[in-house]
This record gives sequence, structure tokens and C-alpha cells, in this order.
Amino acid sequence: MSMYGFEAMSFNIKDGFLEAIVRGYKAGLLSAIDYNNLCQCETLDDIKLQLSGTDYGNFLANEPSPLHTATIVEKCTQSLVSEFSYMRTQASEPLATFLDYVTYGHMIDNIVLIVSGTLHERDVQELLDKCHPLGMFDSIATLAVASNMRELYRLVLVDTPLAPYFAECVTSEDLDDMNIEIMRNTLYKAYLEDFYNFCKKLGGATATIMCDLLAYEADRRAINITINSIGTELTRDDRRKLFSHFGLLYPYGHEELAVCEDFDQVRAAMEKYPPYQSIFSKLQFGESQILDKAFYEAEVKACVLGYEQQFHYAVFFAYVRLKEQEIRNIMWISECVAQNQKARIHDGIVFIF
Amino acid sequence: MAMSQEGKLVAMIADEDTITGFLLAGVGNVDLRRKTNYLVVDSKTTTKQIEDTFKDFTSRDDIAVVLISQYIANMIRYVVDNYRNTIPAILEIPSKDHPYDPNQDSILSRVKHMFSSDPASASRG
Amino acid sequence: MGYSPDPGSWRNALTYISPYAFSAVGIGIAIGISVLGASWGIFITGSSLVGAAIKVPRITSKNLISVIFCEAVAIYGVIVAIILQTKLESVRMVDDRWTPDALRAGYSIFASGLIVGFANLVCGLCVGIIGSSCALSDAQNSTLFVKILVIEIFGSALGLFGVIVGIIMSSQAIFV
Amino acid sequence: MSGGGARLVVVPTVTVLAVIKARLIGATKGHQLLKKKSDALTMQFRQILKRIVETKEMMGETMKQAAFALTEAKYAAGDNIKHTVFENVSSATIKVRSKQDNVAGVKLPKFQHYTEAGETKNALTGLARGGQQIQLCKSAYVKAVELLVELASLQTSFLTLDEAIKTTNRRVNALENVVKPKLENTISYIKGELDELEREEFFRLKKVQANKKKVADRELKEKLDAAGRVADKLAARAEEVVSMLTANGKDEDVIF
Repeated sequence: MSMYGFEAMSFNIKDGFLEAIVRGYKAGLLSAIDYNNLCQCETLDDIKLQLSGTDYGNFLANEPSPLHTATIVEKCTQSLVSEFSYMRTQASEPLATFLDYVTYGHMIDNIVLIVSGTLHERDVQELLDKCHPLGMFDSIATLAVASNMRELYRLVLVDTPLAPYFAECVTSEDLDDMNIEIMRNTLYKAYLEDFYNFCKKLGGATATIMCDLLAYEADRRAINITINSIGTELTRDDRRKLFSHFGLLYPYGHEELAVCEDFDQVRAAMEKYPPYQSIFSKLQFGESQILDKAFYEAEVKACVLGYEQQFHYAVFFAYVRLKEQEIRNIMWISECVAQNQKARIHDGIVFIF
Repeated sequence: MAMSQEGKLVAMIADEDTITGFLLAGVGNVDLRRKTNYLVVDSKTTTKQIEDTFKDFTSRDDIAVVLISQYIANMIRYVVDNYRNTIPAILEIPSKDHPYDPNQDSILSRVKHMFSSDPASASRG
Repeated sequence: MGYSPDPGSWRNALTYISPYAFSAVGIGIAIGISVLGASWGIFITGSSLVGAAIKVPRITSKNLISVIFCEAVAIYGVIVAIILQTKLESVRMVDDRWTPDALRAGYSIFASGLIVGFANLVCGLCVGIIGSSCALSDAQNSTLFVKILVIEIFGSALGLFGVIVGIIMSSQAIFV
Repeated sequence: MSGGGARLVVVPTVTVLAVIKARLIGATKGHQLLKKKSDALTMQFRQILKRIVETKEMMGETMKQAAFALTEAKYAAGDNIKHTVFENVSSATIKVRSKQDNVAGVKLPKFQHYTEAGETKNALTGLARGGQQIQLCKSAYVKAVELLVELASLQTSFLTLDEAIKTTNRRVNALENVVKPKLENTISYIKGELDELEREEFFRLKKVQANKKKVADRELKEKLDAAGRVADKLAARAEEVVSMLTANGKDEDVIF
């Protein structure tokens, strides 16, 4: 696996079957015609009917009317989860670890949710119901039995796959008084770096493509954190601490981002980085509204490109990302239909072909 | 009155998304006994629960306004129609997939009723 | 060629080992490595084909061609092995040595086996990898199948080159 | 006489008449004032009604925009932000203060929203994704809350005014249809009674006078008998004088 080009001979021994499966799943993503039809829908039941011909059909088939957008999104997510867990159970090492890494993002969200829920003494079952199914792990329920923060911290360290990130950047005192968003992003930063190193170690096409995708992810987070923390209590140093130590913007871009005070400064700093310059050039001056969408578009493009090569793991990562984007698209379409805002329907769809 | 000194709350009975929005605005409140000033209504919520919460909200003296999604108000219409006090005020609000229908509003239907019994003012109003 | 004073030297090994042994090893390599290549190729193609066919069952029968191409590689090995083994004859030592002709025949069959074996190994891998890509591409877009099949045919020609050279080479091998 | 309507049970005397008359004047004045108040309230009421209808329409639009802002936020930041938002709830930062407005003596409760100083936990929500949209969504909902609070105070004013107008109108009607007729009836009753009394008095006086005349006559006859017939002419003249005297005291022509 480690020599570039030779994974073609050995990749299929363990992962050929799953690679073909994930490509099959990717082929099942909605087509241009599907989107066209979805945009014509007048009610949520129309959308259900449209989706019945796709991979989502089985999941929505038994939903009674009246439908809600939340239900549609939930069922679509179930489709992603069932596909993903099928692959996860089939996978052997190191793909299994790779797939676990893919879920750690959601796992961080879940653990942060449980930590803050325990802080507010919420009901365990209620909290578990809110967790993202992709970020579940066997011992997640045991976390919620913690009666105080110290105990919770100990449980997090013992029971979760995220223990190294916690040990590295959060202390048991932090659990109490750290802003939950800062904790989330600190963990995410550690996770991204770990994932990056793991992919680098895998070598071959996986390393090449995954490192690019993760670098993009890290850069996007850095830019977003900068923009979203302008005018908040987050200091420059705190901001800098949340940036992952890799990516196109590391290290000089991070220095520039850390001191940005408004949106236009961010834009000016990004002028030097062609991939991001092109994203920012799509926006009107002073406008950040469709920045998220522009980032999504670039991500989808990079993910789709990953499918041009064979014998690497990035297709699995890309598949989860693409499917998540597709679910976002469906959510957007259904919300537009439900709220009678069809004029806006094309503002939120990122096509995946 | 003494109550004017101290700020009162806005309570909500609505679907999850609407409540998320209002919570984001900063309306949400959790008191020391973990009692909230909102009720999330989903497919699992029973009419009884809604009714009890409505009665609870309308009898609490730290609540000035109760926002209730119109489609939920329709579920407990008889309770809402029988509510006669002025404080807390009951407001029926639209939810995202149920556009606002003035004909179902308890208050507005009272307005209408009043106008139809008084043709002179109806023509003026 | 003369006798070397050191019985363990390479020279002694090459001149005193029976040409028959070389021939036999050559034949063994010819079929063994060919089959290794073929099976490796079939594995690469097959695992992708099985996975891809779950979502798109229509590709199964068409893409069996890729498997057959890989299989052909094994068949080349078998054919060459059979041809080579017909050349085998028992030879005797003259003056306590193998005759040059006999040695030549032994080496050429050995080399022929090597050529065929390794040509078919890489050919099998090549066809297998392309076959795997072919199955995946066909599943995404059925118009790609014929185009990739052409590439695959070129790939499978590589094995034939080995077979041709191997046969020509072994044709000179006559045990006297 | 005017015995048809209801009246107060009173002793028909001149003093009571004066009291009742004063009460009638008071009632008329009160009626006028209440009528004016009712008109003022009704005017206010109509204004509020108009604003309620307007604001309700506006609310539909505002809520729609807010709901869509939430969709945008969910699109940018992921569906899970709602859980974060729910977990971030501690104590309300937007609260409502109630004031009172005075319209024609009616106390109208008025709500006013205000933002309590305190850290907003949601400021960093969506830090790595969609934070901007979340802030936009937040301001959309703050706008909605402002509107709703205004609507709530309009609605409460509406209900209070409604009640006040009803009470006032009831009073006006009561004065107009019950109190005032009653007082008027009482006055005319008392007047009638007083007239009756006066007539009885007059009749009694007359009887007394007739009696007096008879006695005088008898005395005269005795005098005549005693003084002789010479006084006959004088007596006749005296009678004329007496009758002329009585005619001066009361208008006897009307009665007889």
C-alpha cells in the first residue's frame, strides 16, 4: 500500500469489493433529472413520490402523511447510516479505522452534546435520541450516567475513541467552564490533525487525495472560524488555537486570519490563495451570505474528483460528504416547498455530478 | 401594579423549528427547577400534554405572552376559546408549514363576531 | 567449459545441474507464474465486479469477458507448458559432462518458461486491474464498457508477446 | 296621571321633589359624560383593531421570513444546531415589561420587550460552519419577537377596551333607559301628588267659608230680627262685599 502506484495490485485484496460498493452508492445519488423533478414538486408528498424511485424510496415508503421536512431529512439520514454501517461491518483494517475516522466528526458533536446535556441535567434517553447516528459508539450511553463533571471526564477518557483528543486539549476543569463551541472546535482541530497524519501514513493515492480534502476542510474551518468570530468574545489567540496545523493556509495564512477584524480583511488575506480567491470572488463585496454555499460547491467538486482515481480510500470519505450534501439539498428543497418559498429553491442546491 | 417592575417571559407552544428560532433570539428560559417556558410539539405529543401546558402557562404569573402555533391551537381550540383573561396574552402564530389563517384565530373571530352583530361599525371598519 | 575446482561455485551449478532439471523448473514457472498472474487478475476484477454488480446487476455477464481475458492468461501458460514439456527428452552425460546442445536445450526451455511465466504474470495483473476499472466504469456508464475493453485487449496482448517469444525460443531446444 | 312608568318610592313632598330633580340633573350630566367616554373608547378601539389586523398580516410575513432564515441557518450549519440551541437555553435575555396606558380612565396594559444584559451563549454557535447565517436567523427572530410583543399588547388592549366599552355602554343604556325615566316618573308623580293636596286644601277652605257664611247669615237674620227691617238693604250690600272678597282670593270661575 505504501508505494504510490502499486496499490492497484494489492488494494482489491481487502477493499476491492467495498470500493465497488461505495461507487455503486455514489451512482445512486440523485441525478440532474431527479433534481429537476424535485424542484417541480408542490407538496411534501410529491417529494416523497419523487424520492420513491431513488435509494431513499425504501426509507420513506412507510411514512404516513402529513409529512414534515424533519421526517424526510431523518429518513434520508437513515439511508446514509445504513449504507455506511454496511460498509463499516464489511471493512477490514486499515479501511475500518479509516471509516471510523470519518465518523469522528459526528462523534465529537455527540459527545459535546452529552457533555452540555449532563451539565444541564438533561434526560439521558432524550440526549441519546438527539445524537447523530453516524457518531454513535457502543459505550456512548454510559457517558450520560456521570453525576459530575470529573466523573464524566474520566468516562470520556476511558470509553470513547476520542480519548486522545480530550487528553490532549481539554482538562476536566474545562468541561465545566469552557464555551461549548470552543471545546467542540478544539476537539475537531485535534481530530483533523490526527486524521491527516493517519491518511499520510496510509500513503499512495489515499494519502494524496485525502490530504488535499482534509487540507481543504482545515482551511475552510479556519476561514469560517475567523469570519464567525469577528465581533465576538473570542480573542485572536483563542482563534489561532482553533486552526489546524496543516493545509494551504498553514502557517502564514493563519497568521493573517488571526488578526482579521472584518469580512473584507479576510477576503483581502485570501487573495493570495488561488483556490480561495476564486471562492471569494464569487461574492459581492461585504457579503457573506452565499459563502457557505460556495464552500460546499468547492467541496463537492473536490469530492467528485476523488472518484476519478481508483484504489484509494478517499472515495469513502467523499461518499459520506456527497451524501450529506445531497441530504442538505433535499432538506432545502423540502423546506422551500413546505414554506412556499419556491423562488428561492435554486439558491441552496449544490449539484453533485 | 407591582409586576411592572420585573420582566416577564414569553412562553411558546410550537413545533421544534419555530421554537429553535425563538430560543436563538433569546426568549428561552429554564428556571432552577428545570422548568422551561416552551413546549416542543411533535408527533408524539398528546393533546392532553398540550392542554396541560397551556393551562400551566396561562396560570403562571411570570409569563406575559403565550405564543401558540395556530395548528396546535386548533387541537385545543375549546380551551383557547374559553380563555378570557387579558394577561397573559394568547397569540396565535403561524408555523412554517401551516400558513397563518385569520379565520381560525380566536381573537379575530371575536372581532368578526362583533362586527357582524353591528352592521354600522362593520361598514366603517 | 571446464571443471571448476570449487564444487560449490555458480559455474559448477550451471554446468553440472541436469538440463532436464532446468527444463522442468522452466515449465513449472511457465504454468505456475501464469496461473498466479491469472488468478491475481481474476481476483482484482472479480472483487470489483461482485461489488459493483450489487447495485448494477446488468454488468455481470458483460464483464465476465474481463475474467475470461485473465483466464486466457492461465491458458497461455498451460499451452506453453504443454509445448515445452513435449520437448523434454532424457539426455546422458558424455565424459562426465552434459553436452553443450543438451545444456542449450535445457536453458532455452528454462528461459522460455521464465518469459512466459512473468509475461503472463504482469499481463494477468494488467488485465485484472483494467478489468476492475472496466467493471466499475461500466456500472457508472455503460458506454464506457467497449472503450475500456479495447484497452483490456491491448493489455492481454502483452501475454501473447511472451507466449510467442517463449515458443520461438523453445523451438531451438532439441535435446541430443 | 303619570302612573304608567316605574318610579321611586318616595314621600311626595316639595323637599323630595327638589332632591329628585337634582338627581335627574346629575343623571343627565353623567349620561352625557359616559356617552362621550364611550365614543372616545370606541374610537381608540377602532384604531387598535385596525392596527391588530395590520400587525397580524405583517406577522405572517415576518414569521415566514424568520422561518426561512432558520432554514438557511440549518442548511449552512447542519441540522444539529437545533440541539445546540436547545442546550444553550438558560435564562431569557428577551423579556417583557408591562406598562399601563390611560385612555379615558381605562387602564390599558401595554407590553414592552427589552433585552436583558447577559452573555448570549449562542454568539459562537456555528463557529466553524454557518455562524453568519445563525446570527441572521437570530436577528430575524428577534424582529419577530418584537412584532409579536407589540401584537400581544395590542391584543390585550383590545380585550381590555372591549370590556371597558361594554361596561360603559351598559351604564349609558342604564342611565338612559332605566334611571332617567324612573327619576322623571318620580318627579311627575310628586308634582301630581302636590297638586292633589293643593286642591283638597282649596276645597276645604271653601267649605269653611260656606260654613262661615251660613253662620253669618243666621247672625244677620237675628240682627235683622233684632234691628228691624231697615237694615235689609245694608245686609244685601254686605253680602256682595263678602263675595267680592272671596273672588279676589281664588279664581272661583275655574272651579265652578
